Amino acid sequence: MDLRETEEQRAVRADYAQWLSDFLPADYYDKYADYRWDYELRKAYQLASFEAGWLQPAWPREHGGRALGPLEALTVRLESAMRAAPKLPNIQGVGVVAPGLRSFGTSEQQERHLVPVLRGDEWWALGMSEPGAGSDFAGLRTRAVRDGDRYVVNGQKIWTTQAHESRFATLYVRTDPDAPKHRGISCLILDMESPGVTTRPIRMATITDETFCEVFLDDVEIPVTSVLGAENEGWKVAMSSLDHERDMIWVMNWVEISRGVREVQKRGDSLDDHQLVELGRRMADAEALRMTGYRSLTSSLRGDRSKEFFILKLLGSESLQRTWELAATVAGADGLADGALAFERHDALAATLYGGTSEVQRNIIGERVLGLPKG
Amino acid sequence: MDLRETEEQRAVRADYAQWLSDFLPADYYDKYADYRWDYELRKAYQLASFEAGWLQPAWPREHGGRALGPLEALTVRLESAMRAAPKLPNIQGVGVVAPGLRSFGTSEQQERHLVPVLRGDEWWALGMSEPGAGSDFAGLRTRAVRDGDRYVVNGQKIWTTQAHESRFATLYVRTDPDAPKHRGISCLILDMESPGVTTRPIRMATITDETFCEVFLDDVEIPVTSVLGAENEGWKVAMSSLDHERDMIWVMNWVEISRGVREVQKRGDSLDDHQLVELGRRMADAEALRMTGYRSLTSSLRGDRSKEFFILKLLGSESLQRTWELAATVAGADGLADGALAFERHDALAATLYGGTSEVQRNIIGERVLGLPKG
Amino acid sequence: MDVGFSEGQLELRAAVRDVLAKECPPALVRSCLDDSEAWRPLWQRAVDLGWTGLALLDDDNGMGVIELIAVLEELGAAAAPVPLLSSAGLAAGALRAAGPAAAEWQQELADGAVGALCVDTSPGSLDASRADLLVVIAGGELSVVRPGAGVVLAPLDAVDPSRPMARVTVETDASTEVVLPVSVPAALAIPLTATAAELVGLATRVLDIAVAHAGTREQFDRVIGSFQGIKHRLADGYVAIERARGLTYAAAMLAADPDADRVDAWRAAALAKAAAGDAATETTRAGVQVLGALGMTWEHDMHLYLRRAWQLSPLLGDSAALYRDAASSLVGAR
Amino acid sequence: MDVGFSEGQLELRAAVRDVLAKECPPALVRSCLDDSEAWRPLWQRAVDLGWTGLALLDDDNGMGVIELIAVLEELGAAAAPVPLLSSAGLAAGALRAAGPAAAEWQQELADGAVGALCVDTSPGSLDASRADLLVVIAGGELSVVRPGAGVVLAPLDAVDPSRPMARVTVETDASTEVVLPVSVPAALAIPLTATAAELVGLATRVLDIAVAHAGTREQFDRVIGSFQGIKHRLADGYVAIERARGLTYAAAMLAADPDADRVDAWRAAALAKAAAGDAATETTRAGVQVLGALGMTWEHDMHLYLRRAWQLSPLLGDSAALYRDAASSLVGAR
Repeated sequence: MDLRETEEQRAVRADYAQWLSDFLPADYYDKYADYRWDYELRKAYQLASFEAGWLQPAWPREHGGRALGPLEALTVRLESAMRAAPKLPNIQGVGVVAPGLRSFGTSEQQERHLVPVLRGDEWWALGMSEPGAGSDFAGLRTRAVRDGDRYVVNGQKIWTTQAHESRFATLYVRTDPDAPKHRGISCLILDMESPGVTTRPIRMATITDETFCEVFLDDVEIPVTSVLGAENEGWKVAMSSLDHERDMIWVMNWVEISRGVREVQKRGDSLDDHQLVELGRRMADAEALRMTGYRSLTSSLRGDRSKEFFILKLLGSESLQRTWELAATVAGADGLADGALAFERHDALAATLYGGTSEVQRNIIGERVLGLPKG
Repeated sequence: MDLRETEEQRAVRADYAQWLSDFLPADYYDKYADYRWDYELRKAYQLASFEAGWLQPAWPREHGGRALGPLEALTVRLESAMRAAPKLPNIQGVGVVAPGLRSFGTSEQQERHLVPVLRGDEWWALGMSEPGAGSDFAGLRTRAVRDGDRYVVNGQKIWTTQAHESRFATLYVRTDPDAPKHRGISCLILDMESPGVTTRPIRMATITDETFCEVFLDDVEIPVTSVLGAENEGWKVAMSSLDHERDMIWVMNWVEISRGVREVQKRGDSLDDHQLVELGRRMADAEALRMTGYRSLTSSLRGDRSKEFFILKLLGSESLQRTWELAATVAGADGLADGALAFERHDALAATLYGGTSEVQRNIIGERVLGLPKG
Repeated sequence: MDVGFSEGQLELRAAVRDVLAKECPPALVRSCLDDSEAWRPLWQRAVDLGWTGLALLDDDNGMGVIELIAVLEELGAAAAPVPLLSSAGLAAGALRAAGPAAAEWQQELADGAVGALCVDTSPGSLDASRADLLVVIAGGELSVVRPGAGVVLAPLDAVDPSRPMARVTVETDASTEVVLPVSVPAALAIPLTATAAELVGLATRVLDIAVAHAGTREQFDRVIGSFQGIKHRLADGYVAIERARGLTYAAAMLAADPDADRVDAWRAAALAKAAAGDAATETTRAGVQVLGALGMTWEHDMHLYLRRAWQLSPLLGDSAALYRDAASSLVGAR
Repeated sequence: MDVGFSEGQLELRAAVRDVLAKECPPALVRSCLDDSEAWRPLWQRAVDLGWTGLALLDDDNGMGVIELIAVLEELGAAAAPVPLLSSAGLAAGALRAAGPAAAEWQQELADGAVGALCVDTSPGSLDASRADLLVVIAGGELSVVRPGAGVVLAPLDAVDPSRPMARVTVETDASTEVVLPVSVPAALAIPLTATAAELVGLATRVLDIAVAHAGTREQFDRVIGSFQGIKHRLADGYVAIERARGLTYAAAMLAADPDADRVDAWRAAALAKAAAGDAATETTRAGVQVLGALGMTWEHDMHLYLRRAWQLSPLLGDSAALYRDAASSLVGAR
């Protein structure tokens, strides 16, 4: 057990840091609050990352990586997070869709889709939630009826992030209505330009770069070659997708917690003991999250099923919420003039919802880790 | 809405305070930690209270009261609590059994039992919990089979406070095994000296004045005249009993919270901001509990069903636990030498269990107050 | 002793509730987020209906502190975008502590002028940008100042523009009408209590919304409110609200009692505001959680309450600060 | 970088676990509550098995900080009533910060002497009444003192007499063997981390007990662990434990890294101990709640863990104080 980096790890991290520093505008950190919303910069960052092999460092060169080991790759991800690298504009494309394509996609699907999504040329949405199926994903009702070499799809998705800006979506549909709920689901690659697809953005309560949409599907035709994974095996694709999402989320949470902690630290002298205690708690959360991420990866590398993985989402999202509550509290009246802070605090409320609510996470921990029976 | 006392209320409270002060030994408050365990004093207090009409102030003279109004009676209870009057040695006798006898008892039962329990001459236990039926009271299995003018009872009770010192118990038994769970229960008055009753005290982890017992019932014969309430209407008696218990508990909780708050206050200067915040929270709890008690009573007096009543147990017991945690924390190493403090802290852990666990209380609030469906 | 509203108070409260149900729908609040004048018609109604008369805080004539909190609970529940809290609760509440010498400004507020309160130890003055008169507490003195030259406002309305706050700086050339000695704790008792009442009303409505959603929304073939994860959190929300409500009533009764110790009254008010801030913060947070993504949308009303809760929670001290101050006043250490 | 135990560490840990399973049943712990000598046979075993060799804190030879915390997790899980934490974790951990000059006392501890640590800023010394040597940190200096004349112990064992604490006063006539300069944060890093490891082990066992009960006890015709009220609380307990465990490992790795900044190492240790105190306090509280009245009895083991958790939580600073100190060291304000 040793946190010290190997020479190689140190070198990789230094390489990345240098590359990032060369890439970023000189005033990036001074004007972070503005650059946060600079889509052109964020797009350019994704493309440059892809080309330099920093986008998915463990993957081969042609897929935006440099074939690093998993620990080295995580180190780069955390370094990127710690340095507040620009947020990928369509983050689920790189973090969720691309790994899904690599795991479940046919060679044709990979050939067609992987590079565009990784470069950011084509955005993707995740078509999971429905009006009646949120936490209860297996309760989805969107129907796909096979008709020769295509499916005809009818139904509705909701809370589909960035659907209106996406070229494709992983669309989860019911292909076998007679099978047990989670056995009759398939994942289809939906071309968002197909006839019958209507997308309506939902206005959010605050500014956001991850607009939710409703997606209506009326007799949408999707070729059977667009099944991702096998027919009726969408549950497996979805579970893998959620795992990738959570693996992405905890690092995002860690960045945001660390940033919130720094916001609080800035007020240094004015913090009273009570606020310092809370600050200490959040510092502990951030470090615990990072360590749990490493421990989870270590377990996986050793071939153990990682129990640690299951707490990352809950610990990260709950802490994120508390961190920005604390930041708002210590800002006091100043905070009421600070739109960026208000956004962070509000945005953090969603963290305990997306990627599986905290209630679902507690069920998962109680059942899968502790072995308690379902309710 | 007016917290000011009427002349009568002030006079009653002053009368009681004077009486209490005359009754107590001169060094009572200096040596409270010792007197806390002085059973002779506590017994004498109960008897004197009965005779002076302060035991159940709203009841008539012959039942240990002085026919005060409900608000005046509550004022006396709180004054007694605030002045840390000696704890009744068999508190459920006065607080739970006696009201039950008055509500459900036949005139013969009242004649026989009321005065002895109020004077403290005969102690009572509440025979509710069973090894398989704790929170799930309606799941009780102790069987009573009618045989002429008596029942023959077999089964077991557990966590029966002070059973080994009690002369009687309210014993809940199943008299109709075919009825829905809560419809086949009766409440019997059990003479603990009956053949077939075996009582085994359970050693508790710390010193306690409310020892739990197991009670084994082997072919115990109980005359049918000992049914309290009607046959198969024990559920109603039990619910009323629980209400009385909770009504007694919140005042006890309030005393203990207030006492814990004073313990913390004593450390005055050494408290840091964080501890002061926690102290403020507990001060707020104590006052909120008192106000909620008054509000609950006010609703009842106005003929409304009191929704406030349902939160008293949860608010009181959870706060009590936190109060003694705080007291232990601020005491630091000193606390590790303080057996009395350790006892209070440990004893407070039971507060969220007896009289209905916090989980049960949250269900009650969710279902009965907020109208959410059962799980 | 009577810990319940009188018939008259209940009638007043019901009347206010009826008016707000008709004339202050969430759509009005929403429109006030980007229209800084949209509050005026409702305010005019409040004046016409005599609600501003509460600024007299006349406990003997049915328009006192108890009536004020009964009415403010309803305004909080509606997230009403009008300055009744700031006029009758904050400004008039502070003025009352200055005694009869301040009566003329209370009368002005009762007649419909908009008042705001600025306290030097707590930046952020509610409705200052809408105010006709500012009650300023600084250095242990209370002064009445007119907005205009010498009064500089810096907006603090990024969270809740529907009822904006501002940081107020009063310069030497400001138009000051009177300076009176005042006990600061005494001057803050009613303002804290009034703020608590709005927050309690707000939290109550938020819980109602969350409970209604939890009682109908189904997942896993069950109404989600039947899951203890949701049910228990809402139950805890209810406890938090009733805890705060009891403290608010206690504080109001002490504030209305001329014989009560002023520090006791302030301490009760501080605990009430702290508890109400906790209740509002926690129920809005729980509300978003129960509503799920719906609670993050513009169309759903939840964000209106969330903004208001976040705006009011730091007012006159956040919960932790108030708990701390109340405790240290009792400990007598600082 | 490798955030996992090595094969050798896992074997050591498993060996310790096996010994404790056989030779340190809860009955032994219970007997130590009223027999102040009952710990000795197990301690002799620990010496014979070489566990006390951990006091050398020799990271290069397989008996270092990482091995120490691996072993202490197991001792915590068994609530073992022996002074390994105080000898190898607290006393030796502090001695190591004094450098090679302190090696001879580390060797004495490695050979089986019982050590205890007394810190002036944190009254309460674990196992002081059993100690052969006392490591005293006061006024920025570390001294080694022998119990006896001039060393006065006041017992602090009302909570957990099975492994007692005492308040130690060292008078001028005490037998002091050496006085060395020491950096206080550096001297406390291993003691804090070691205490955290015992607490994490303890909390883990408590959660196991609670989960086992919740998975078999039925009420309302269901296993109670299927109710979210119970399930979610136990899940939160698991999160609290793993949060603390990760921090403890991080702190251990920093403590073992000779190039790490000493203040960073101390801060990591403080956060680990704070988190571990939280985890132990909360899981024992949850454990009693899940067990119900059974958890309040003498016969059930829960009180053994509860006592230990309450005893260790204030050691070297309670959780709030440690969070506060860690934060303020980073803020640099105080």
